[in-house]
Formats: sequence, C-alpha cells, structure tokens
Amino acid sequence: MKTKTLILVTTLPTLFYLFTWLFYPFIYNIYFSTFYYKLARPELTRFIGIENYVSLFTDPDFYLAARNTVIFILACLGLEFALGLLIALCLSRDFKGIGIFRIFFTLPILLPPISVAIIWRLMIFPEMSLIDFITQTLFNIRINWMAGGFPSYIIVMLIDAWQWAPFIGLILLAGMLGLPPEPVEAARVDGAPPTTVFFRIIIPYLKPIILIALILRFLDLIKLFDPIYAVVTGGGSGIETLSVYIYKRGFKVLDIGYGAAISVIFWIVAFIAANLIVRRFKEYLV
Amino acid sequence: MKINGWKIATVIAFILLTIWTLIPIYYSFITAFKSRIEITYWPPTLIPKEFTMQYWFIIWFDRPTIAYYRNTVIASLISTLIALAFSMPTAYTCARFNFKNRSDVLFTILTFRFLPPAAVVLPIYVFLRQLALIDTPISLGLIYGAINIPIGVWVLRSYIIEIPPELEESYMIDGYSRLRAFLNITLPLIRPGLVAVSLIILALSWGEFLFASILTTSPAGKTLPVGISEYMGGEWGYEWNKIMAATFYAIIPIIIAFIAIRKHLARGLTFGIVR
Amino acid sequence: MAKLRVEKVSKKFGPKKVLEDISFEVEEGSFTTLLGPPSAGKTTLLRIIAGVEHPDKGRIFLDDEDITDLPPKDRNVALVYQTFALYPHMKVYDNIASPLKARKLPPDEIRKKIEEISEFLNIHHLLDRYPRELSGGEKQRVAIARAMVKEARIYLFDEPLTNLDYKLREAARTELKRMSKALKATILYATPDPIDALALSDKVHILFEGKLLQSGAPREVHDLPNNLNVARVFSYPTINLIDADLEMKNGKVTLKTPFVSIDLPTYCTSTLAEGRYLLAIRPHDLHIVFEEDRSLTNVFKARLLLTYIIGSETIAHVEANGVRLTLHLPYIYRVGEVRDVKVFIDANRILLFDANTMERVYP
Amino acid sequence: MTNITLENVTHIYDKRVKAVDDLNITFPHGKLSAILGPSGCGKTTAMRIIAGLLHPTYGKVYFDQKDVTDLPPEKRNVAMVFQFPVVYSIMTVYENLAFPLRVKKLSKDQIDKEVKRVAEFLGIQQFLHLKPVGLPADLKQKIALGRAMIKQADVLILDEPLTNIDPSARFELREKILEVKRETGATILYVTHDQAEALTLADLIAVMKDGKILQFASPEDVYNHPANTFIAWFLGNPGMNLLKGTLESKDYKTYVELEGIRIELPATISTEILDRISTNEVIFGIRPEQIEVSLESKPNYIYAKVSIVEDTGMLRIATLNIGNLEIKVKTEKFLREGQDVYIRFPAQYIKLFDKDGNIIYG
Repeated sequence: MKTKTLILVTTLPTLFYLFTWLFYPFIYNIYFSTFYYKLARPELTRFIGIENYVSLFTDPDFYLAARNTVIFILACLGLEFALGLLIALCLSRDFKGIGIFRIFFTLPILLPPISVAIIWRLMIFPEMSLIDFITQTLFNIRINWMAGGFPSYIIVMLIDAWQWAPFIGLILLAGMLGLPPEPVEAARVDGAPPTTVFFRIIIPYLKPIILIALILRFLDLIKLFDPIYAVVTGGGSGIETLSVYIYKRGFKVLDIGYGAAISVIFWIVAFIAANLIVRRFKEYLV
Repeated sequence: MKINGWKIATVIAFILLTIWTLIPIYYSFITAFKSRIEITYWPPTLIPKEFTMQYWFIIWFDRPTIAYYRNTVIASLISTLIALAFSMPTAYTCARFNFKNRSDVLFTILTFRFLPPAAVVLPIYVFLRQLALIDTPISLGLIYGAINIPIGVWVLRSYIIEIPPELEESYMIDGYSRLRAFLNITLPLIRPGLVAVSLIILALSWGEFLFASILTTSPAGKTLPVGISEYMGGEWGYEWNKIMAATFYAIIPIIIAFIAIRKHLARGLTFGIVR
Repeated sequence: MAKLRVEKVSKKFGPKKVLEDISFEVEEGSFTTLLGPPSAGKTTLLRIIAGVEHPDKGRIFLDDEDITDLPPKDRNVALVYQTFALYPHMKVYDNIASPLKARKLPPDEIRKKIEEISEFLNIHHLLDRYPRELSGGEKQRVAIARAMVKEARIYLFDEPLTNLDYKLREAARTELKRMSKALKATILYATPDPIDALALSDKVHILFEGKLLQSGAPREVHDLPNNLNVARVFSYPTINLIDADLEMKNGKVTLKTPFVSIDLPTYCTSTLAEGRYLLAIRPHDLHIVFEEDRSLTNVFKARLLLTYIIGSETIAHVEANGVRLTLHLPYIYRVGEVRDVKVFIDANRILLFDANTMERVYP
Repeated sequence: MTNITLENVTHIYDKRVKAVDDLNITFPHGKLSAILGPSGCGKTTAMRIIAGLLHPTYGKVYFDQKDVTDLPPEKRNVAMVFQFPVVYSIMTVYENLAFPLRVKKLSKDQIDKEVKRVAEFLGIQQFLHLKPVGLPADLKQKIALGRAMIKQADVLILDEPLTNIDPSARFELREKILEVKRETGATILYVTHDQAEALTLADLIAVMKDGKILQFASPEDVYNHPANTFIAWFLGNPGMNLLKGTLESKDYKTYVELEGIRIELPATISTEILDRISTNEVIFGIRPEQIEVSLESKPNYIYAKVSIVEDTGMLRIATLNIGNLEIKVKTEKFLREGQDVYIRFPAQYIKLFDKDGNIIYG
C-alpha cells in the first residue's frame, strides 16, 4: 500500500511533465493544422478542415524533405558505422598514451552541433577555405559545397559523421572493452588466429551493442537539423530535411497552420518509429 | 619485433583519424587569433603570421555576448535541475520496485526522447508568445528539462540498480527511514554517475539550437548557440576570427565537461544500456 | 533478547507462492536454524521478520508485541546478510556505528561500545579500513559486529557462511558457536547446509518450497525425518533413496531392493502393509566390508566407481545392480580403478517413506 | 605426451605484484597434476602462462625440449577449460564443439564425425542444435570440456572447472574428467582451491602459496607428510592442530613441552631431531582425526574439557581445552559441551616443524 503511493508519487509527476511539453503540443498541432493561420496576418485566420493536408500531399517540397530525411538517415548510418568501427578498433588497442587518443577521437561528441556546423562552415567556405586549398592542390578543383546539390549532401553527411562517428566508436569501444575476456581467450586456446577471433567471436558478441548504436543514431537522424541549417543558410537549398522544412514554413514564412500539418505527420511517423524500435531495448532491461 | 602489414595499417589509421578529428578544431581555433586581413589569405595559413588576442575581447562588447552566455548558463542549469528533480525519484522507484506497469512507464518516457523537437515547437511557440514568455531562458530551461528527463531516468536507474538493495535495507534495519537510506547510502554510491548525468544534460542543453532559435527573438534573450549562428551572414559579414572566438567560448566548457566524464559518456548517451 | 512468534505467514511474488502458512516460535536466548534448500523461502521469511518485506497474510510477534506493520527502523532487530551488505563508502568504524548513530547515542558511548565489540570479535585493527580492503572472513566479522553492537531483540543470519571459502567456513563456524554461547542472544539462522544446522543450533525448522515441514532438536529431526523432503534436505551427503518392496511371509517382514533383501524386526512393522516404499539410508550408514564375516547379514556386492577424498573422510560412489549409492566413510579410501566391493547396510538405520504421501512409515 | 617445464618463471603485475615467483617445476607427461592453493596464490597466472595467454616477466616455458615462451596460444596445441564455463553463446553447441576443428581447417565430414563422437562421449547429443544460452552451468562446462578434448591437445589445462558447478552435478563431471584422462593420455593440469578435488583426482599435487610451489608430491605424501605448517593446515578438515612448544631432553628421553603438558617422543627419533635444529622451539602438529579420545581416564591419556562440539552428521568435531591450550579432535563419539575426556597423541602421527614452519620430523 505504502509502496504503491511511493510509486505513484514518483512516476506520475514525471509523466505529467513530459506530456505537458511533448505530447500536449502535438494535440494542438492537430488543432492548428485545420486552420489557415499565418502569424503575420492573424486577421485572416479561418477553419479550413483538411485543406492543409491536401496541399501537403501535393507539395513537392514536402516530398523532397521527406526523401532527403531518408537519404541522410541511410547514408549517415553507413558512413558513421564504418568510421565508428575504425575508431573503436584503433582505440581498443592498449599502449602507453592511448588515453590521449581516446580523448581526441571522441572529442566532438558533446560539442554543440551548431558550433560543429560553424567550424565546418569555416572549413568549406567558398573561395578561402582550407578544404578548397586541399582540393585545389591535390585535384586542381574547387567545389562550392554550399551551393546545394550533390556537394552539399556530401558535406552535411561529413559534418554529421565528424560529430557522430566518434559516438558510434565510443559505444563500440565500450562494448569491446566490456566483452568478457574468456570467450576471446578460449578461442585463442582453441587455436584461432586473431583475425578469426575478430570475425567469428568479437563481432558476433558485439552484435547487440552495434544494434543499439545504430538505433540511437537512426532515431537522432530523423531529427537532423543543425548542419543543414548551417550549410544552407546563405547558400544553396534543396537539401532540407523535414525538421528544416517545418522550421522554414513555420518560422520563416510564419505559416503556422501548414507547419502544424507537417508537424502532425512528422510526429506520428517519428512516434511509430521510436515506439517500435525502443521496444527492442526490452531485452537489455535488467 | 617484426614489422608487419597490420602494424603499418594501424599507424596510418591513427594518423588519418588524428588529422580528421583535430584539424577542424585546430584550424578554427587558430583562426580566432588571425587578423582581419589574414583570414582572407590564400593559401590559408595554418599558423597565424600575426598572432592577436583582441577578438577574444572584442566579441564581449560589440555583441551582447554576455547576455548570450548568461542565458545559456541559466537555461542549462534550470534544465539540469528540472531533469534531475523529476527523474531521480522515478529512476529510484523503477530501479527498486517491480511494479506492474514499470516497463510501460520506462518505455513511454524513453519514446519521448526520440520525438523530433521540430514536431512540437510550433504550438509551444504560439503559447509562449501569448503568455509573453518568449525570450526568457527560464522557458528554455523548462523545455530542455523535459527533453532530458528520459536520459535522467534511464541512466540514473542503471546506476541505482548496481547498488545492492540490501545496503539500503540493512541501513533501514539499523534504524533509519527509506529516505535517509537513499540519501546516506545510495546517493553517495551513485555520485560518479550522478555527476556524469548532470554534466551530459548540461552539455546537451547548452548546445541546443532549434528551440532556442525559435523561442528567442530579441538579442537579450538569445542563447550562445543562437548568438553565434547569427554571426554567420549577419552584420559581421564573415569575420571568422570573431565567430571562432565566440564559438570557442561556447565549446571550451563543454570540452572540460567531456574530459571530466568521458568514462561515463558511453553509458550516459546510451541510456545506461552500454556499460 | 526476545521471543519471536511467526503466525500463519504467507507471501506471494506474482503467482508464485513463496511462503505458505508458516507458523513457528523462536525461544528467548535460543539458537534456531531455518534449514532449507535454495529458494525454499528462507530469505523472504527473514526479510519479513526484519520488516523490509510485508507478508500478504499472517502476523509477526516479538514478545507478544505485534510488529507486522512496524517499519524496520522501529523493530530493533538485526540482520546479517549473506553478502554482508557493508556500506562501501564508510569505514569499518562507521559501519558498526551506524545502528548506534540511528539511536542518537552520544559519541563517547558509541566509541566505547565499538571498542568492546571489536575486541570481542578481534577486528580492532580493521576499524580504520574500508570494506573493500577486507578479506571475506573479515567482512563477515564486521557484519556480525554491526549486528551485535545493536543489542537487538533478535538476530537474524542469512547464510553468513555461504560466501566464505571452505577453509574459512570451518573456523568461522566454530567462532559463531563460541560467540552465540557467550552472548546468549536470540538467534534465527537460515542455511541450506545440514551441517550448520547440526553443528550450531538448539532447534531446527525445515523449510521446503515455502512450507514448514518439521521442527525439533537437530539430532532428532536428522535421525527421524517425518517426510522424505526433510530427509533429503537434512543429509550430507545427499541421502540414498531406493525403491523397495515390502513382503510379509510366514510372519517375516522382508524388504526387497534390487540388490539386497533386508529382514525387518516384526515388532515395529505392525502398521505396514505390503507394497512398494521408498527406502532411505544415509551415506554414513553404509559401510564397506573388508573382511569376510559370514555372520554379517545385509551385505551386498557393488561396483566401486569413484571415491572422493575430503581430507580424512571419503565419499564413495558405488553401483549395485543398477542402483547408484553414495557412501560416506570416516577414513581415507583411495582406489585407482573400478573394482568390486562388499557393502553392509545398517538395518537399524533404515527409513521407509510412503511413495505417494512422502511421509515416513518406518520406523 | 608432453612434459611441461617451467624454468625460473616469474610474473609481475602492474610492476609491483609478484603473482608467480620463480617457479621451477616439471609436470610429467600423461599425468594429472593438481595445482592446489588458496585464491590469489598465483595458480591461475601460472596456467595462463603455460597456455600462452600471458607472457611471463622472466623465465622460460618448455613443452618437452621446445621453448614455447614466445608462442601465442594458437600455436601451442594446448586446450583449456575455464572456471566460469566458457561457451560461445553466439553459436550452437555443435558449432562450439566444431570451432577448434574449423580453425584447424579439417574437412566437413571429419568435423562431423569428431563432434558426434565427443558429444556422445559426454552425453550431450540431444543439445547439439541448441544455442547454449540458458543451459545449466554443468552442461556448459561439459561443452567446454568437449571443446577442449576435441582438438586432442598435448596439454589440457583445467582451471577450477568445478568451482562454479552445482555440487550435485559435480560427480558426473569428475567422472568425465577421469575418463578424458584415461582416453587421451594428455598431460593434464588441474587448478583447484579444493583439497578434495586434488586429493581425489590427481596423480601429483603441487601446493602453491604466494606465487611459490611449496610441495610437489603424491596426494598421500602431501596429506601424510606435509612439507610445512601451511600445507598441514590447508589440507584436512579441519586442518592439523598446530601448537607451539619446546623440545626438552631428560633421562635419555625427549619430550615436547606444550604449556605445561609434556608429550614423550619415541626414543628412536629424538636424537636425530636434536642434531638437526638450532633452537628447541618447535611447532607440534597432529591431525584432529588421529587423536585418540576416551571417556575414561587411562594411562598416558591427558585430561581435557570439551568446550565446543560441532556435529557434522557422521562425525563430531570437538574443540577441547587442556589448560590454556585449544585442540580440535574429530571423533565418532557423541561428546557433550562441558564434558571431561581423555586424549592421547599416538606417536606415529606426531609431526614436528621448526619455528619457521618447515617439517623436521614425521
């Protein structure tokens, strides 16, 4: 009885607070999405039913944003996993001074994403950047990374990978260092050379951890915003993700009704994805 | 010792990774020491020819950087306090009691972490505007607090689970209440974890951009990430030395925090699952 | 020092019944053992008495005071955990001081009491250390000191010897006995080890799958278990069980097993019917016969498979006509390979159990 | 068939802790040698050095004449069973058993044949298709044992293989280990902290303490003729009674004086001892089960009072007081606490150690 009270008192406020900030707005989005509602022209506000959704599903920019979101998710996951595995492999070695490399290679993880984007903006800024100098010297070309199109896709992925491949590396490293030593030792005594041990023992044992790293990145990449914002500002376009598109329609154009409609769709998709995937964690619950 | 292919490949990998991670940080850092003219040099210089500290001071005065800093600190601190205040009790009961809906509670909380801010920011903006709460770091702190509660609950729970409940029980049998047992036994024992969670939440709030950029409009209300993002393309044009000085003021505290908690970072960022 | 009474206590975890209608008493100043296999419900019962768990049904009385609904802090009981539960961030001194500080005793008095108890348990030199700097045996003594310093009304021990290696156990058991005699405290001691129960206690309660099967003086319960499960729990090494057919012919009562037929004295078998029973015989009631002695009855042939030497004792595994038996011999008996031996079964030590009800029917 | 020789092997952890201290020993081929010692005595470290999982700080390891010190484990043809049953939870039981043969690149048919043979030997055929997750520890340990024996290694190292197995399941595994020994003829090293396992299974026992080997002899010798007081105490349950005393000679007889009690030593050995030691401080030792206990007074018996009795089922362990001396006896008699008894130390069982604990007589 007393325990029950304690449980209620400790969990309900937390849930309530979360609902207030993160669920309640979703309900309001549904409400807003049925209106023609521009902040700049409040006097024109009127109920228009599902009209926002109708125009949404015929809006090529929306489809582009959705497509971009998917592209970035897939490409970044692949790139970040490959790079992250390399980082983890290097950092799992044991020698004097490995500590400093463990700091170096994982340094970008906690940095504010926007400052990472700004740092990279400096690296690629047309006509004067270090990257320009390198490509000029090596291949005798200069690329305008910020003009949109393929180069912009690439640079957004690189920026994201620069910050988040170390994150995957860090998780895999924790996994590798946390592996019980016995299976690896047993495999070596069983006669397996180091490469066999790696592919037949270590990687299979790491599978759950690899999965967690990828899932967490996946769920974060759905929200991808900062590097695109930084690269697109003052430059090319056409690489917006859903987050950026909502930002643009909602706050640059101040079209709340339409932005709300995109938000509703986005929220539902993200909620379903998160809910499905997050249940996978159940097996890791102690 | 023989020199073999693996060794060479390892050394090359280390060199490439070092360049890849450190060059952008290094280059942007030294840019803050370059003079106005030198930032336009071609080829770009890797060591400033003319080493100047002035932009590190100037940015405090020709922009409301002090206000940005203050707002960021306030928002991050409020966020951390809110997140811990809500998540510590939840984490404790979820770790200690095996009640019926426990996993539902935990997974509902976790799901909230993965909802995109962009999908909820519009109504929040509309309401805060109506309540005239736009432009205050306090409202940002309240929102960041909510966003970071899932991290708090899950990570703290993973630390509490590791403390055997016998310790608390034994303390209660010694003659103390459950609250005292928590405060005198469990809390000191999870202190490293608690510090790590706090600093992670602090760092994540510190660098948040989307909410901050939408929910603040006047210079006096903006946070550091929004402030420095506005250096780009704004009235400063491309004064990269100033931009980078400001950026590093935002980054350095985070780097210090990172180094302090790096051993707990993997765990903190995976909700306590990877230990 | 107080008397404990447990009255009809039941506890479920989810659908699983952990304790069913348990009632017993622990007399003032006695050393009582709760003997049962792992997951018999011993720990849950101790936790209920200590107050960190609440029973679904039933009451707990200390000296006729109903303490069922009291929080642990108001019960004045002490519990020594299997894992010792020392507070890792406190020095040994503060660990022991914890229950005294809870009672808000003046520092001088606390110091005095700790000096006394640490002298008694020979842990004086450890007071300034942290638990992680202690060996297993030292941790155990500190845990006991923390309980003893409290002057509790009852001391509960949850398998305090299980986590010690066998060399330490040996010494710790003697120490525990010495201590309990010196303190004259009321002690309830949970253990899965039949030897603990025999060696230490005044009274034993057998707990099996959440039920209390038998209570009594250790030797009595050990020698005359009422129930097959009691015999199983309370035997080291595990008791031998053999299917046996009881036949009555010409006024003779004969017990037929696959490898030997045993004549039972008729005067105490009047209540028995013919049929199948479970014969139980303790490993130390089987003996290897080295010299041919024709007068000896109840001897059978067996193949000796393996002997296991524990210091000066031997556990021998034999097979007799397809039935595996364990022997416990009070001497060293080393055999290199499988061989034939003759085994004597002590008919006076035979127990018979009903195959269905598991109750003892003989003697 | 391989003799394993350690030559001056020392291993130092973290530049400070000497886990293994100058070991010189040869484990003879085809024998089961037990390495017995309390936890932390360095026995596991020594085995890891032999397996190749650790490189010794100093010293050499030889398999027969061959120096293997610098060879990695996969090139040594050793097999090992660990304390915590190691099965590859990512593979089926079949693949677990097949693993050492797969890395040897044997043909599929050969592997299949071997796996089936070993599985049958261990009685685990019905589990072959399962993943070993959630199987009981004894079954896991059987799989690990199978993996160790399938590669037909020259050297089989068993590192406390039964410690984490449920006591009731140990019997069968013990039997299997003895069968493996008979069948393979490999040199087996069996690490344990449990005297009973060593006394039961081993041809030879090496007693280790603090990184050193104290005695390497047959189980009978280790038990009956311990080289020092540690071994005397460590083996036996309870261990040997060890009491400080002084040697005294009078009227051509030699006595040990233990706090006022005088025990006469057989005349044959007394002069021999006196020649060997410098002081007359000795440690007197006798095993609890070798002390004769009588309820009535008899000539040459010493009076004692029972202070504590611990019933162990078959026997009773009693702590007796003789004046200030405390002595443990193990007897079939049912003694009562506070009872008067009379005891005798039979001369043939008496051991004497010098004051550093090394055996001088018995």
